[in-house]
Amino acid sequence: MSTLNLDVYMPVVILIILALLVAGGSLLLSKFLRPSNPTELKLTAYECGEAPVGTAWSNFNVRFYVIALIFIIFDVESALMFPVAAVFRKFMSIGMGGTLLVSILTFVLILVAGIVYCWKKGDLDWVKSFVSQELDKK
Amino acid sequence: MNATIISYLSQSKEFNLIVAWFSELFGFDATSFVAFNLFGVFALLLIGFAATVGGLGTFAERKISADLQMRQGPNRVGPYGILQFLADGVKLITKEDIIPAQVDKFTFYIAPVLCLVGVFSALSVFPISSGFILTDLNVGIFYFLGMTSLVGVGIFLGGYSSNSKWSMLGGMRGASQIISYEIPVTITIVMMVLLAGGMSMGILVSSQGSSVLDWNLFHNPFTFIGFFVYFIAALAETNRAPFDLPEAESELVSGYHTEFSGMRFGFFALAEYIEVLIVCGIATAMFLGGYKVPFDLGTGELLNQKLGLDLMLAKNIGQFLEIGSFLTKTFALYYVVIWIRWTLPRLRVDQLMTLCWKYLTPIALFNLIGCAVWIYVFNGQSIVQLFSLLFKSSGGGH
Amino acid sequence: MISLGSYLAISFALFILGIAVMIARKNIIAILLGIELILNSAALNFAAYTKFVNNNLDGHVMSLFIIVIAAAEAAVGLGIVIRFFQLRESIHIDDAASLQN
Amino acid sequence: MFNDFLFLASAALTLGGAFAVVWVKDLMHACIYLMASLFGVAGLYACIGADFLAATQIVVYAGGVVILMLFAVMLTGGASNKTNRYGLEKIHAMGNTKTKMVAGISAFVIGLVILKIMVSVLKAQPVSQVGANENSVEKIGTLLASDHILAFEISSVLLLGALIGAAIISRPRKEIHD
Repeated sequence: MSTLNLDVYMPVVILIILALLVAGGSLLLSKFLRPSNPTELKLTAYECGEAPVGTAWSNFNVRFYVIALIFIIFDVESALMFPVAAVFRKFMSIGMGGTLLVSILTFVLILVAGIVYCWKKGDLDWVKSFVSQELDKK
Repeated sequence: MNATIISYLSQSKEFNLIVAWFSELFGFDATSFVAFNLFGVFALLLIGFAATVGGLGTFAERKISADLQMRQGPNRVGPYGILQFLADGVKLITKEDIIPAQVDKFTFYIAPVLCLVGVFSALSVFPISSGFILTDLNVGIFYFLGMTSLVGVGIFLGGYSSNSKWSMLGGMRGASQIISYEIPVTITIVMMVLLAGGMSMGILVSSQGSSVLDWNLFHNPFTFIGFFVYFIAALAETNRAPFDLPEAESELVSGYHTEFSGMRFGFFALAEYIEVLIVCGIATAMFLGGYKVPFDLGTGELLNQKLGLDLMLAKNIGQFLEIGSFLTKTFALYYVVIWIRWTLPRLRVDQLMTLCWKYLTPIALFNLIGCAVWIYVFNGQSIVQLFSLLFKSSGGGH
Repeated sequence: MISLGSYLAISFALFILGIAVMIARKNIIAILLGIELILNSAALNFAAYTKFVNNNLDGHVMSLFIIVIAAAEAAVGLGIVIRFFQLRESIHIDDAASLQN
Repeated sequence: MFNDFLFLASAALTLGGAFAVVWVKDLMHACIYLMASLFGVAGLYACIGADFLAATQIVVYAGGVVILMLFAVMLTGGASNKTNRYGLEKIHAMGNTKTKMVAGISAFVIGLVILKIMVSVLKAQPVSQVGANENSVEKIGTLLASDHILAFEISSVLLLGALIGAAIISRPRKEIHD
């Protein structure tokens, strides 16, 4: 594999290593400079003076998950769209732009249908989902 | 070979001399070794530059907000208080690093570092000039998207790890806001890739001309809308006001970094300010002509022919002109970001989500479809070229 | 160093570790983590064979579709997990023993 | 030189992260180690010139799937997963002796298989040179737009089904609260 030149990935590796070095280095430097006298009160969670009750790791509303769900679907869609979009000009130069345009439009519109569905069902609006739950309860 | 800063430097004979010297010193081809060291040097330069800009960003933010609010702003440390950010850095380093008892240590340690890693590694495709881009990957803009999405993970973990109600709420808000606003950004970038016909920064920049009317911003109406979609969404992705819900000090004390103190908080802040710089730079590269300078001075041919300068010298001068042009546009956008922050009130959470899901995302999808149709119908010509053709034909008429 | 054998070995090890996660964990989300590892090992195989055996890039496209399917599977699977948790207040695999609640 | 370094680092990250996913007890940490492992896989893709696959791996997994996993962990009680009715801490990381035995036997068998394949394959000469320097994005795009166009469209249908199905499943309903 000597013919494979991976030097273009050097800056990525270097920058990641440098980020770790900067983080570790500055923390180490501040270790020598900063005071450290922790007290009982310092080590409690800040809740505006109240004593914290229980842990914060409780259940969250499922709306967050629906948002993340739509996000990942569109993320994957973009991962499929990028190479096709990159060759659109090339296909036009060889006279196949029409078919590629139709396929891209089909691909996008199918996913627009999913967004429209979630919109109609009220998954996209942040407050109304409460109301819809209440309506479901009745 | 992807264009890197090494492939630019290797045009000069000094580089080849250095390579030859090291080669005979080691006894094997030392190109990779020299490239590694040079990459390290320039990466250090870039990080230093970005960190300085981030520090000066805090100072500029205070000064500009002071101007907007008819205050003085910091004016004690150094001339016009310009050394304020150094004082802030010293303060952050010498501050006590409190790690509360209830935190999840592992995630508490790595959360700020994840933000730093994501932002710094995204710098490696930062197109400052045609020569001074660390590495111009084939998948440059896509790689940028992936690396900046690490910041969302870092913010979520920062909120989770500190096991405090404020932090947890801020972390969940921050993560959901970042991933929501990443969708318009991604779709707009797909549109620009469709327009430019490539994913590397070099192609994205070189797809537009040097004069203002040849920028992608004015290529067609969809790109004009797309610029604002991208700018708003990217602004929200960096958790800046008016989108700073995760650290809304009136609702959540300080959001996801409530429990972080000292340098760990400094990492979050530094990552945020550098990310603003990167976002402005990418917007410049995609829409505002990037590092293009008039008359293609960047290539250096013109200076070489007209003034008879040495080609390498002319190229270097062109590089500096390109850097100046790029940084000017970027800092103009940076000023706009700060200006927006101190002008607009903060959104509510439901307004935030409504803006993303019911306005920006449909507009971005519409832009994508419209831009594809435009490129197909008008064969990739910009609106300016179409008008010029129209006038030419009419002029030929009579 | 970078050879087909090493890639296949890494892919095998990844696959086995994914199986081990699925066996050892009693948490449904953790089992989904194991499934992700297994799918990654399969995609890695496709890419490695594209590099070392044949000349076209079909393997890359297959890996791309594997990544797509993995993402969709994670979305639906985690949705099921969350629904299950809403019903049973637990994400322990042994609670998912009955077909209807 | 640098190629070997990149390959070894990526392989170590991949396998170490995967092993940590097996080993650690906290689910949140397991998700983070999974992210590390997936980054290693991206590095392995980069080592064989599949730069677009590497970028896709980073975008889809580090940006998408891991966030989704973390959200799901939070939505199902967060760290209280460690202390729910069964409690993860009651389960040793590698399960009980039965699972240990299964894992050991399967590891042994697979080790033999790996050995066999290494011996047979290591001397096989590579045919193709899909370099990191040539543009694999255009090739993949051409393939997606010409040969695999049907799979390309059907994958969008798959994503639509996943979106609607998961949204229906995870939508809050009234019988939750009783």
